[in-house]
Amino acid sequence: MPEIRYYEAVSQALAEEMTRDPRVFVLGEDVGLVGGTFRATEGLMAEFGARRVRDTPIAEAGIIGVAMGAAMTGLRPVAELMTLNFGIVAMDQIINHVSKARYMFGGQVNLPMVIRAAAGGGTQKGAQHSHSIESWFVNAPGIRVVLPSTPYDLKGLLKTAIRCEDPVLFIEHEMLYNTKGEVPDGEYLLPFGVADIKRPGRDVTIVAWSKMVHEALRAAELLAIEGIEAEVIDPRTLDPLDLDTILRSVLRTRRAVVVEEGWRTVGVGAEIASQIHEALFYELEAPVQRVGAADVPTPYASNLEKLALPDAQRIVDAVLKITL
Amino acid sequence: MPEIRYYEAVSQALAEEMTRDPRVFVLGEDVGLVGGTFRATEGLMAEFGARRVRDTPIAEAGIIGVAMGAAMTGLRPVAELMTLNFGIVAMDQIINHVSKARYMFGGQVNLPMVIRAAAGGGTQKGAQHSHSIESWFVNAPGIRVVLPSTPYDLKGLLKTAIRCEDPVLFIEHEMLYNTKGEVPDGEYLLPFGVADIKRPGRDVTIVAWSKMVHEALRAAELLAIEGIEAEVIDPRTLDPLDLDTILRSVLRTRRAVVVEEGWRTVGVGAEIASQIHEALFYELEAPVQRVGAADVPTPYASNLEKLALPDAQRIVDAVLKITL
Amino acid sequence: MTIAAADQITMYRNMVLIRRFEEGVAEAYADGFIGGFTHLYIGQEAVATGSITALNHDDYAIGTYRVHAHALVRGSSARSLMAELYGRSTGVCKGKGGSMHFFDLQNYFLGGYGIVGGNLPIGVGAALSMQMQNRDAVVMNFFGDGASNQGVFHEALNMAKLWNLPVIFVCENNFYGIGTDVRTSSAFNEIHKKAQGYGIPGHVVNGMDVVAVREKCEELVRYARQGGGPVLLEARCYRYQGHSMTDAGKYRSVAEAELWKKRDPIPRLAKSMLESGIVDAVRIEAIQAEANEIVTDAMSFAEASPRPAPEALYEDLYVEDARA
Amino acid sequence: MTIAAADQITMYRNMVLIRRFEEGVAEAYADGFIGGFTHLYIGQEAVATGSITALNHDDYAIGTYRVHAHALVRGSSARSLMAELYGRSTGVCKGKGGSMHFFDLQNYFLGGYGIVGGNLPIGVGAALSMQMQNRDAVVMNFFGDGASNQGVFHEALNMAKLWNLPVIFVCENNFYGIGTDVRTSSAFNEIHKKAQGYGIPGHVVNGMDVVAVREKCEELVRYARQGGGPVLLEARCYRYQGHSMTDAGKYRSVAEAELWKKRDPIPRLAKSMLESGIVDAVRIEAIQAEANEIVTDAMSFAEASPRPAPEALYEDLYVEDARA
Ligand SMILES: Cc1ncc(C[n+]2csc(CCOP(=O)(O)OP(=O)(O)O)c2C)c(N)n1
Ligand SMILES: Cc1ncc(C[n+]2csc(CCOP(=O)(O)OP(=O)(O)O)c2C)c(N)n1
Ligand SMILES: [Mg+2]
Ligand SMILES: [Mg+2]
Repeated sequence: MPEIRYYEAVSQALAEEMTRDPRVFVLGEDVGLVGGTFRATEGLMAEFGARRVRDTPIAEAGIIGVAMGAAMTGLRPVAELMTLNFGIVAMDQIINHVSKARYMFGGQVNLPMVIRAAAGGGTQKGAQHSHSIESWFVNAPGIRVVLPSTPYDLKGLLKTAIRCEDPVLFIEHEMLYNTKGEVPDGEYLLPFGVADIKRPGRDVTIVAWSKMVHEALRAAELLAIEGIEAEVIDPRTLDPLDLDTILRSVLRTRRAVVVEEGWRTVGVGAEIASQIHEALFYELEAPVQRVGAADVPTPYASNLEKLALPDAQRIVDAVLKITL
Repeated sequence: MPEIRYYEAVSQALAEEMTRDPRVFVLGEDVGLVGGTFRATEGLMAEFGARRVRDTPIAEAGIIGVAMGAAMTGLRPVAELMTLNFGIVAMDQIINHVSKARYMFGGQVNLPMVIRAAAGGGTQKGAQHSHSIESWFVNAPGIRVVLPSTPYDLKGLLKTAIRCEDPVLFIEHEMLYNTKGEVPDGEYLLPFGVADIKRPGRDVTIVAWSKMVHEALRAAELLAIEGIEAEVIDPRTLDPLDLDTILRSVLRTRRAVVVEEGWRTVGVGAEIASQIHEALFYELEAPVQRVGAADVPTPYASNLEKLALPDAQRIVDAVLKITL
Repeated sequence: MTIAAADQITMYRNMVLIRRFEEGVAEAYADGFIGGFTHLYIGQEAVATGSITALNHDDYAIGTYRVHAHALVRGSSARSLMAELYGRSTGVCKGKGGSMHFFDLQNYFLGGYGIVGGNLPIGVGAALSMQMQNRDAVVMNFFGDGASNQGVFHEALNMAKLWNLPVIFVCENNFYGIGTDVRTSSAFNEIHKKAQGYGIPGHVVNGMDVVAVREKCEELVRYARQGGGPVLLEARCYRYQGHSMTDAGKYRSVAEAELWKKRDPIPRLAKSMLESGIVDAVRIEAIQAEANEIVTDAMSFAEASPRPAPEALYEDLYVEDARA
Repeated sequence: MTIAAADQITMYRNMVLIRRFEEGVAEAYADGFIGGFTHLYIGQEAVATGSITALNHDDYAIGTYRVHAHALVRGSSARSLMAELYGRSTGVCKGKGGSMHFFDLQNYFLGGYGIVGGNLPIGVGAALSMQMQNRDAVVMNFFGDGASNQGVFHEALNMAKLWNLPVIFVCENNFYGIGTDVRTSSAFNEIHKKAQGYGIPGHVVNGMDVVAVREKCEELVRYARQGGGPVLLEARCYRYQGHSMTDAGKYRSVAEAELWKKRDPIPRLAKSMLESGIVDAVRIEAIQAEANEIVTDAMSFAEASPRPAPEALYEDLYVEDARA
């Protein structure tokens, strides 16, 4: 299988879906002429023209509202927020409009739209540009939340998102754009709500998504040296969440650690840990551990940022707490 | 002690603090001439004038930004969002500006500002007007989160909020504005980070805040009939959270239920339940139960809304699950 | 007078029906059949009537939380709307939306939205959709004087003009945003002139004269449909009732209200039609009787209709097959 | 020529220092001493210099993420700024802010903000604060051409005019928002005219001519200080570098860039000062040498400075005694 980069998986998925379905179009800041701040829409304007690859003003609330109006009237927009940090400006349009419309209108209308956004920290972008806030969108019902960790997952999930009749928030990690991975030549789709076991193991279950999957895999290698075999589960979509796969794994390992890059307090990890405790309280050998970012705005200084964000070592420590 | 209403506790606290400190001022939509949609600022404009009780355009992001600029330069604004539903429009100013400024500027500046907002459902206000989204603000560090359940707590906590050197999100429940409670004549302050045991009990610990405190108390009465004595703890502030009081109680009761009006998935309940599991896993008789809203936008129809939002009966059921 | 006799009669029918409908709503609200926030349109009938009747059936209209009239003129049945207000399964949104969230795709009504200004970019998106699909439909995008101060107003107008979209922005200037006078909320309070800042032609019309509104809107709809791009119309009008059922409207003087009531659009049109011999007194009475019957029937239909089934709570959130 | 010789020399010093500072930053970034998003100001020196030197020491300035120059002209030491960029504890924000978040209260610089448009309402709030405290200070509020399409721009200008606040809005129109040409982003792309929509006087100046900028700003500052209310100045300029260190700027033609570089503000001022005999060639060289020394010293100071201590991670978030 050919190896491609994470950002290339985005443009491949977009190009394939735009070719297949004339209703699909892309809009956002610098998605056209520039080809995307992270090169994710490179070449699309040349191939599909400025109408279907539309550069917009810097007006995120407007961008999301426009996408919603288009989705309600026959098109299938893919709106790019450049980064999720800027999606906070559009929070009202996403949560109070896009996520609620179908339900509050009694199911009369579908909103087949995708909101793509880069997220995450780790490269000293500072307090305002390092958010991992998937927890807010998982909290609010009405929008699917997808966080691919590899080029393969990204392409298959993005194509599914574009064909999905419901709104999807598709969160890409800024530090993964240049990572490479094998992707089959032919077309393929990956389902929502199906977790992927990125590494099998019998001693402890590590649940992680997006960039943290790679930290978890690194941690698993370190643990293997200690003779601890960790199973790494990547839910890939947090809404819907494949709880079954997680619970089946924990039922075997009887120990679990949930890892996220976002703030630990009221993170998605708290939800998954609670679900595990509720379902398997009497089977667990120890309480589920949570690893997440320090509860402070992300500091700029490289040494402080490293302390703020979770990494393989922090995951190892959490695992050792419940395995020794 | 005289009885006053919850909304009167707001105006009393504001009037006292505005009299005490000329730097305190109020701004927001219809806070002046109208005296507040929920009567919470009634009489203030007459007493303090239109400069210190300022009616604003309908522009929440602008209102919060203006308050922040004033707070950084010598004033102590109390900005009213009318309801927290509209605060979502100002999410970027609250989370990316107000909550981050002090930290990212290296502690050079304090932001002594209060953001008051009504929240909650229960009166058929429909999908866009019934939010309980304190979880987002507890997730994001940098802003205190206060949710008073009684006129007494409200007055004492609001005065503390106004004197606090850090930004405070002060969430009032729409259905509590007309509830009455005893409030001492003289001045008093209530500290942040100190939970209040609203009802002592030995068999199970119920953690609830805002309107849910009253549902929990009702549930406790129903349970008492069954011979189950529930302890009802109201943290009153979710940031800072008084975990000690909660853990001390659970250490005695060995059973806990966390109740919130917001969506159950990734709610604050998930955080508190996780903290209890992590601290007292081996002392617990059963997994901590979570009661929250159904994971759907709040429906308008009264019978559906009743099904969507938690109530005393749902709390009783949760308690019985772990006590029988 | 360029409006055909038949059209004038239709408009009269609509205005009388709106007035009766809203009176019925007030009654039902007082009797406890209707809950939540309910915003009446009495006094503004000429605006929705004169503007929406200038549209083709497959043109779109989108509005705010004050849209009972707009849905009626679009063609939604009084039964389906009243049942919605009663929170019944026979409602236009199955009882899930309520007063603020009417929506009727069959009649090309893209809904009512409760967040001030929130509908504006959505309407622009629908117009973009018409342009991209080469459909010659236009979008009528309603908002209030207060909404013109929200950020999304700015973003929506800019995008509409940038992309030369077929949108008619209709500002229903009733001079108040709840209790806030337009002079208190807009630095530039001649709202039609705000359009200049975007290079969009702005017009103003007497919103108490349905024929004038209709004539102006036919002109503007033609202009937008022929590719002229967006236009903005400020219709000056007055709401006789409080902002919502719970607002006494004390902030407005009796004299001011009386002055406007003298300009009531309904008798005004009746008078001119009688004078020009388009109708006789008998016909006028017949139309009023007809409206009475429609509303009485709608109210008994609503009262007799079943409430949504409990299962409805979780229906309509996502399109089923979205789960993989 | 109304600008005193001494002031011209000061401005020349500032511009040369800014240019050298930014060149030093580019070097240090290439050498890996600086990370994150770093936006250079080369080419735009005349704007920050001509405008900020027209302020009194206790007037406020507030800006965007492109504010190295603004902080320097306000009086922050090159050492404290370079150390901030190096992420050291001796930085102006203790290394926690980084390039986008300079802040220096002692020099009345209210900070750099990374969310486009985010600073605008905050600056308006500072101006409201000056007015309410009867201080005669003004606020200079910087933003870019792209930012003028954000919703908060609209909200901020409206409030500034409504309340007649002493704000000078300075738009640094460099004709691009990242790769998006102002014609692609603004329907109405003569930005100074956007002020008309709020009844605010709009001015335009050649942003490559520091003397012209200074003269215009002295006039506007006087106007605002004397109670004239808000004003907007569009300064037309050009950034020579890419949008940030990671942007090659391919979207702009070489010819365009060359044209602008011919208008470079630094040689332009040198020439006019030499002609008018304000300085001689020796002095010019001395100033450049001085700037070199300052920047070289700042870089070695920064490199020699310690990184923040690990404890700093949790410091500066809240004022301690806030926890009651
Ligand atoms: C973003 C937002 N802020 C505040 C409110 C509360 N609110 C509801 S209607 C309204 C007044 C709107 O006035 P206007 O736009 O003139 O419309 P009108 O009610 O006069 O028809 C306000 C402030 C809201 N619904 N949304
Ligand atoms: C709300 C928001 N959207 C998008 C971005 C990403 N972004 C950073 S700078 C920029 C361009 C801003 O252009 P302009 O206002 O002209 O300022 P300039 O960079 O030219 O100085 C964009 C889109 C952001 N930081 N904030
Ligand atoms: Mg109005
Ligand atoms: Mg620019």
